[in-house]
Amino acid sequence: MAAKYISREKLPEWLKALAAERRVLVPVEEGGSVVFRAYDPARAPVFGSDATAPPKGAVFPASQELFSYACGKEGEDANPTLKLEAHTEATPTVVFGSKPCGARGFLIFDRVYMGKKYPDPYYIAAREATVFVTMACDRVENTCFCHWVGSGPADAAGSDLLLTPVDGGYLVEAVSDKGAPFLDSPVLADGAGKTAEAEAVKAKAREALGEAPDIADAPKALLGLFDDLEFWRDQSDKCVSCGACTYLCPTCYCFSITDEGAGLAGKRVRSWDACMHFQFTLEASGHNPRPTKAHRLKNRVGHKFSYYPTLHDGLIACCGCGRCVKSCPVSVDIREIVQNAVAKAKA
Amino acid sequence: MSRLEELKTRIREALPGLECVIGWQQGYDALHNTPLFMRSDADVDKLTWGVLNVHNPAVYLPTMAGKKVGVVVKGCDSRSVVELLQEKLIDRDNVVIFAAGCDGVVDLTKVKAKLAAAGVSAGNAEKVATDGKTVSVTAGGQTVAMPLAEVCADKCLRCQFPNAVLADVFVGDPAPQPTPNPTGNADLDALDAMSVDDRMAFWRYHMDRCIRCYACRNACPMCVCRDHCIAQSREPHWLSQEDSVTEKLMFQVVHAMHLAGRCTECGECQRACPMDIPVLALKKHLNRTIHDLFNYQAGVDVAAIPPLLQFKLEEDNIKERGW
Amino acid sequence: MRIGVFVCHCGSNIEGTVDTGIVAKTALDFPEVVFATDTMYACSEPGQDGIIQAIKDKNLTGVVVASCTPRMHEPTFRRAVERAGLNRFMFEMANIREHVSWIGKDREANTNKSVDLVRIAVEKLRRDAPLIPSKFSVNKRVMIIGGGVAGIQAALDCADGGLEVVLVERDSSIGGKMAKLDKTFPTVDCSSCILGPKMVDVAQHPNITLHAYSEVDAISGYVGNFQVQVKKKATYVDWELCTGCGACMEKCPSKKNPDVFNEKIGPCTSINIPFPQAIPKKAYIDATTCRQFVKGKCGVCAKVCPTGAIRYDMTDEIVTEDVGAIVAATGYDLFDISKIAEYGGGRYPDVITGLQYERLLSASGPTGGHIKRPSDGKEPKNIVFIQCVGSRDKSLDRPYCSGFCCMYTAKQTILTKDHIPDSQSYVFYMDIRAPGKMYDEFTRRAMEEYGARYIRGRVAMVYPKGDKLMVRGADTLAGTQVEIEADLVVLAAGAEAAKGAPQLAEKLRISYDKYGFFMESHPKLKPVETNTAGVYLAGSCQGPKDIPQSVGQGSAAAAKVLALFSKDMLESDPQISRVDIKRCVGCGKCIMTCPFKAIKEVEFRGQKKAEVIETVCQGCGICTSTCPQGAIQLSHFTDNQILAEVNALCQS
Amino acid sequence: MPVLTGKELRIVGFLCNWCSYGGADTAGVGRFNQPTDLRIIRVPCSGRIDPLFIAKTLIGGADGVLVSGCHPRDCHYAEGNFYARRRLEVLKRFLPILGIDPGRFDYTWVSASEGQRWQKVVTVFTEQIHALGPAPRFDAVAPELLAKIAGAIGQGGNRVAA
Repeated sequence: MAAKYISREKLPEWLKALAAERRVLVPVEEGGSVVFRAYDPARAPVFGSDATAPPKGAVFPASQELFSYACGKEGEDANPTLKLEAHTEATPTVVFGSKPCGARGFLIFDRVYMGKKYPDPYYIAAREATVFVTMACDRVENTCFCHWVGSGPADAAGSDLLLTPVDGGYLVEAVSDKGAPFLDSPVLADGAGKTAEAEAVKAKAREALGEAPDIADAPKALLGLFDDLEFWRDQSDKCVSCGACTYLCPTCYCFSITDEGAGLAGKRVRSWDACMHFQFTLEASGHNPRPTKAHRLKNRVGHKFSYYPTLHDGLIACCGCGRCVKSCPVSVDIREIVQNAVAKAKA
Repeated sequence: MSRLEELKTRIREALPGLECVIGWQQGYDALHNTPLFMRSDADVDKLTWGVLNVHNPAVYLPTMAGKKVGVVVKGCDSRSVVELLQEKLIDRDNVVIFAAGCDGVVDLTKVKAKLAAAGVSAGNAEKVATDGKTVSVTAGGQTVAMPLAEVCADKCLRCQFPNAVLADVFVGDPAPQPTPNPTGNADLDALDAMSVDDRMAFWRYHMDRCIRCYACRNACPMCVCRDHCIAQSREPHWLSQEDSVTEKLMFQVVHAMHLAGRCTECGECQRACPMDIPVLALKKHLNRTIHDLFNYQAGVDVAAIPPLLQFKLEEDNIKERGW
Repeated sequence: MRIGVFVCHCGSNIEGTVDTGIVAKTALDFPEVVFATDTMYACSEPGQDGIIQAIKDKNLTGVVVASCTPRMHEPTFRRAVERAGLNRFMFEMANIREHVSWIGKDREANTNKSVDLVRIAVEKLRRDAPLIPSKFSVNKRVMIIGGGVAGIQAALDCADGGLEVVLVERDSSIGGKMAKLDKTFPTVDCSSCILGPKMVDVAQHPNITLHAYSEVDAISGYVGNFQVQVKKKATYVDWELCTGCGACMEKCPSKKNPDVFNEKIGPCTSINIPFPQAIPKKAYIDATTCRQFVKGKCGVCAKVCPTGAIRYDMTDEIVTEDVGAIVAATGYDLFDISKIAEYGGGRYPDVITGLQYERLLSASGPTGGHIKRPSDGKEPKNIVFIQCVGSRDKSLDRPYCSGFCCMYTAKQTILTKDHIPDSQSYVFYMDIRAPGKMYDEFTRRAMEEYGARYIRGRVAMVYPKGDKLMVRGADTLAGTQVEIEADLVVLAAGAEAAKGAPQLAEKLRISYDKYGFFMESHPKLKPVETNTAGVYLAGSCQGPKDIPQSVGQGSAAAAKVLALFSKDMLESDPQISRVDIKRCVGCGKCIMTCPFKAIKEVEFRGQKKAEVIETVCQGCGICTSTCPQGAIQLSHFTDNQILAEVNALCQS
Repeated sequence: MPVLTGKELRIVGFLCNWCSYGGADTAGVGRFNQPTDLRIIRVPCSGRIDPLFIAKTLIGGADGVLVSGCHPRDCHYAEGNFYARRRLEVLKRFLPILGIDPGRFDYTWVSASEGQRWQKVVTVFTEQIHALGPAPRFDAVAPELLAKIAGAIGQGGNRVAA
């Protein structure tokens, strides 16, 4: 399909048109952070650098009411009637202006929640209702490592439309069937003349990342270090066990479920969970199979670079966005840990 | 010998008797230092001392209880150590405190803003140079020089203790006492100037983006409940896991109230926040209250009792309202 | 859970302004409520039977009664649900009478509010757990602290009841203030004649161990099992050998020391037996005046003592006494009259306290029972008594009435007339407080038969004029100023808490008021109990009292101890704090703030943890609000219960 | 039907069992008329009242919170109200920085015999809350106010513009 072009000046018009029909989430600045919020013409989106928080919540909200319940009571009847109402409906949404890594994260989700074995209706509904209009990176940061995990600054995997910054505006390409109809928008101009420039931008960004180290042995290396607690102690010494890395990770999909009741009514809530928290594996007995942060960090790195890829055709459960590195209060660097593991296995 | 070299020497001497010594080293790029756990002489070589040592290493001490460890501290960090000792959360015999005079550390948020204003992305930092007065950051081939006073942490602007209040090994000359700079309190001043309703809107605005990662809590050296925090328990069940502003704000109230009279204003809660939420203002406000009411400041006296764990029969500054 | 709700009409007390039928019907909509009804009088026998029947018929596992205040009938209903086979803690009350029906007439608002109160009671009950008291044994020994008349009475009653008694007295002899009195009102019988036999009984009773010249140093433990460290102060005389012969006192060269027993109006020797009837009648040396100690040489008493009892090298000794109950009977001290400069107390030797006057009246006193004024030994003719010196005076922070001064002043005017028939007594008073049996008649007799002149008004000042004292004051009844030329001025100094009372209270873990008097558990219904189980009060340590009241309290406290000890095992109140050992981080903040020392640090698998001492915990919950991670929870008032109540009120 | 719409506001009381709850009883026994808004939660001691209960209640939607305990030195547990006094005072001074009017929370001391004082306290406090009106809620801040605050905070300025 032919590529289109939109100038920076026209962008608000397109966003307004999109927002007229569905929820449009764009990155905006909020108190020094960049977060995805519903498009408001009065608030200029921030497309330059990657958002502080990825658009994970668009499909997988930080907390989500799975269903609500209400007990009816009839006099002295000890067995009240129970009314359940599930909330699987999803809001049609366009996530506009995420970096490719943010959208790519959902590929890792999809294999878990859209598999045959345990399809997750909530996720599926939201995923299907969401279109990702991503923006290829024209520059990279010290924390970027998408090229380590088989991705890149213009990775279209997981996206529906891909925008590439070019002089004066963006080249707009449809990169999925879901994205194609959006090219019909009258706001978009023909982009044929801009494709070469766009390719150059992509190439330049890719080049800026440099060479990725060879981490092909990571799955085996990490598994081999499973019982090497001293190694994990050294890697995790500085970790403070917060959930910043997991909650900001576009690929972390773990959740917890709690019931919140008040009187005769209540709801079941699914909320993000973080494997870095002590409570993640805390059992009712008080026993915890991952009692220390070393155990937990081992799991996080191991899961992303070993256990998950082993189960899922080698797909690394990491999109290389670098948020876990950048937002970590103590700069724990997952790249360093993976490399240390590979090196240790070699030695 | 520079402070750093002397520190390294003294740490190397002490290391054989210690599980480890906690300090700082350069992190993933020139702008980011990261905590360092020194267990060997090679580790000690990595130690840094300077404006990028933003973290408070005292946070690790309670988790290492029972082991004899060393910790390198700035003046502010030492107050956390004092507070931990005071609350018997660590054992004096099990901690060796290494310190040197501190000339201040940067607030990376301010540095990033300066860089952004110069059209430079902090994400491309290549080199950082300091001369005590100026911080020069080179990123993307460009060098931006910024006065330390303009990019240092707020706490440094109001620093009372540039030299550790408690140290076993203090190297070099003590740092001079900086002149307090009122802009170090700009956050609280701004809140003070708001109406009550505006403050509610302020917190509603900021807490909305909280991701409940609890970095504020886990980076706090005084948050010793850690794994047993009431924010994540059902018994007791103070908070639900819902992503609502009230739950998120309530946690900040929990954190602040649990710190009342214990907080040394090290600022780690706010520094750690990946979403840049100005949560320190709440603790600053409480500290001011604690000071007004009880003429007390945390983290300066190992023998003191936190004011909310004691009382006076007649309180000097609490007046009951009339009806 | 299967909850039953019973909404009481209380006749028309509640039903008058609350639609109890609607409250009951609405309660049926609350979670886990399977039965709800309104009832005429829930507390009556049929009412209680109705609850018991419903528990059985409906298989209820928890009960809410909405009626009066739980401070009234909670125990009643708890017993009722217990009779029906439930744990008595599976019960909650909603106070819809005192807090609803009696304070407003808006039936709609009251009904609505009652529903809310039932709602929170249900939410709390849903989170209640059965609590089971544990049993522990009782050490049937009792310690009485203070050997005044109240303590003596308590000691004798306990001892007669078969208990082992340990009596601790700060001074070298028991007897307290009463031993210093000449006569007692309103019967005017000799104080030492009626007290003496009781003191002798104490000395001779096989069940009583007396530690005189001793003080309580530290107290640990709990009801049934206290450990008390008693400091036996050095007397420098071996009391095993001392026979009380008094030879040492005769020869002691240091004779001019103020005699504390005589309220410092007479001298005494450094080695001293305070008064002839002292129990134990043993000598002790005041090391602050004794030449052997002050100058390092003397040794006269050691030379003259026929039994060789003098021990200059004696030191304080700590003995530990294990007891099951403690009675505090530490009495009172007198207001320092020198604090009122205008009366001249402390400046003019002939301005004295009423107790000093008692010593002047007493045959065993420094003047041998002849009234001689301190300055020149002359017999006074005009004697002015000033009432309420350090009592009923807000400006001195002594707003309370000392109670017994009106009466002893009346007695002293009568005795004065008896001693010096041509004397004239004047009494400046505010009001006459004479509410006891035969008391008012007694004061009238002082005025009418003995001619004491009572002047209602305050004295402005006392000043010397020659060898007289001019007393200038107001006669508010006559509306005039009066000035009286007095030979002696007797101040009715008010009663104050005994010195060291607050410190002792802290050791006993009992409360005391701002004046230092110990707090009883309830001012009307628990006058001799304290809020620390196993600690009782007798006499003026609780507040100023006269002799009959003190004796009555001594007996009352003894009765309480005997009742406590009538069981071999005690049950602890299970409504106490409990530690979730998994959550506890061992920071010890609960230990710091517990007012009862009821939490101790223990080692558990190498980690520090808090542990509640069940029998000591009083259930205040300070620990629960202190523990940041909620690891210590007060049963029946857990965080989750209070949060559930809050949520029920906020979310509904 | 929690509070009567238009008539009552949501006022929650935390009272110690021994003094203030008894004082409220005494007020009832004396038939001292009081506004009906207040709902009392009984706790053993004012020292049991974690200030966080009050914060939770106010953030949770109550319009006012009243705490009452024994007068200083009269605590049934000797020291509970002394701790409470410090903690409650700290909380009271903390509330305004959160955006909660400090007038929505008060604490006081009422003994079991002070029925009249209790009546006065409840009446004055209820009037005070009615004067303040229904409490604004964090989860319902007016969009205009939010926009005003967002504007005042401005852009963080630490990102490189596109």
